[in-house]
Amino acid sequence: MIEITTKPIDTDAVLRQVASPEAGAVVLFLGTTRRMTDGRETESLDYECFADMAERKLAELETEARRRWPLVGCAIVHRVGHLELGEPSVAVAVSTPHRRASFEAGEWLIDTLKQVVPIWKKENWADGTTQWVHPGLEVPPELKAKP
Amino acid sequence: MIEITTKPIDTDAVLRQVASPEAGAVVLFLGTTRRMTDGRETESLDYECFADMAERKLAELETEARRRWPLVGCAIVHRVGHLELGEPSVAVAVSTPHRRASFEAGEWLIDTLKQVVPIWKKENWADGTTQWVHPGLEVPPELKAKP
Amino acid sequence: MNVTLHLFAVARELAQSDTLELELPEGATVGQLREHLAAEHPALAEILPHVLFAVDSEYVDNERTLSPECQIACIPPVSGG
Amino acid sequence: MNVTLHLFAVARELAQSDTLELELPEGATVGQLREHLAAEHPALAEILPHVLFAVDSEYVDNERTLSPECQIACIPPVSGG
Repeated sequence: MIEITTKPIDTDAVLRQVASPEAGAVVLFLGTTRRMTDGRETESLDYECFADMAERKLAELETEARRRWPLVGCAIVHRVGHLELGEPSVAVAVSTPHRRASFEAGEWLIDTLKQVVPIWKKENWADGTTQWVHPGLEVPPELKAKP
Repeated sequence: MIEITTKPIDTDAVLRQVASPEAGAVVLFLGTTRRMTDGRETESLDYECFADMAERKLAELETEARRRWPLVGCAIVHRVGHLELGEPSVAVAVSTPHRRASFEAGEWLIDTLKQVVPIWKKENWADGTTQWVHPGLEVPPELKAKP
Repeated sequence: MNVTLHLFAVARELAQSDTLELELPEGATVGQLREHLAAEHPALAEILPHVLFAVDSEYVDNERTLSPECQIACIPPVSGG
Repeated sequence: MNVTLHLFAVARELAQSDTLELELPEGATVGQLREHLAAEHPALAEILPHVLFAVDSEYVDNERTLSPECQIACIPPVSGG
């Protein structure tokens, strides 16, 4: 189950998606909107995606994870649009016969998602400025402040 | 939040327990009743615990996990009594500012729980026999078969 | 002295009871408790080398001294989770 | 040939548009696309060394040849999750 949605993530539905009597372990990862980043306060976030490619990349991640681990269920849901503090932006859930594989696969999926899936986050800082987050790229300062 | 309960585990309540705007990551582990174990089919499970000590050990696990990782939230719920296939027997949820710590703490908690917390599982096999699970202990055969 | 031993899981089923009332010498250790059980409760003999004991909800070793006020439990290998 | 470049996040904001219509030589490569952008769209020059390009939803390198039918996207460093 791969989904990109503008609606709040239904974690219960995500868990139901991977639940199975063939699995002894489920790992769910939620990425949530954190208040403080490097000493700066976030008020909200906006996520933007390149939808076609993001869905394709997410599906590739599931395929690769299924090749590496004996996944029974796998669900990845990413929310885009405007998110308030504390809300989940991403949910990754896997189920496997034994627990080690669930932890490994869950962590690999979120790590790899963050490296390759074309989704971007914009910080709306509490001081009123905004900033696209592009790791390794120094964003031109004139974009940081919004009139 | 430490709980031993005979009721079905409310995973949504567990997640709400650890959710926080101070956390950027949540990891939830669910141990679920698996159909097949070493080629044998399970029909259901019964869990028994030494309640006083189990709650104390679970609280010690939370304390130790908080010493090792910067946990924002931590919740461990273990169900006891009769469980049908697919039902969660245990839920471990943690939240942390960054994701690596959530995966590490979640896995350490369930690994350590399985080693030290006085809770026991009885397999009700599909062939009508039952068997207490005691790793490293060869259960006397006369207990395996129930008339 | 008289002590109560709490039993769980396979130990409870082997003893056919969830507690055993035991008469031990004053100041007996967990090691002596093990010897007593092996002699007086042969149904438990086979699993004794594999079980731990807890006193007042803490795991203890064979040197631990017991008293009648202790809550003593026999803990077969655990399988929660 | 004319191609359409899709822009996202900071690239979109710098270009003040979510697409750019570009005129490139027939059979141009992604490397030539980069040179063209640096010359014709100086607002993007600063970030170009840090962006990837995708053709038909796959990351490609600078040697990749483009055609007018390609769906071409500029992918700044991603930050989903």
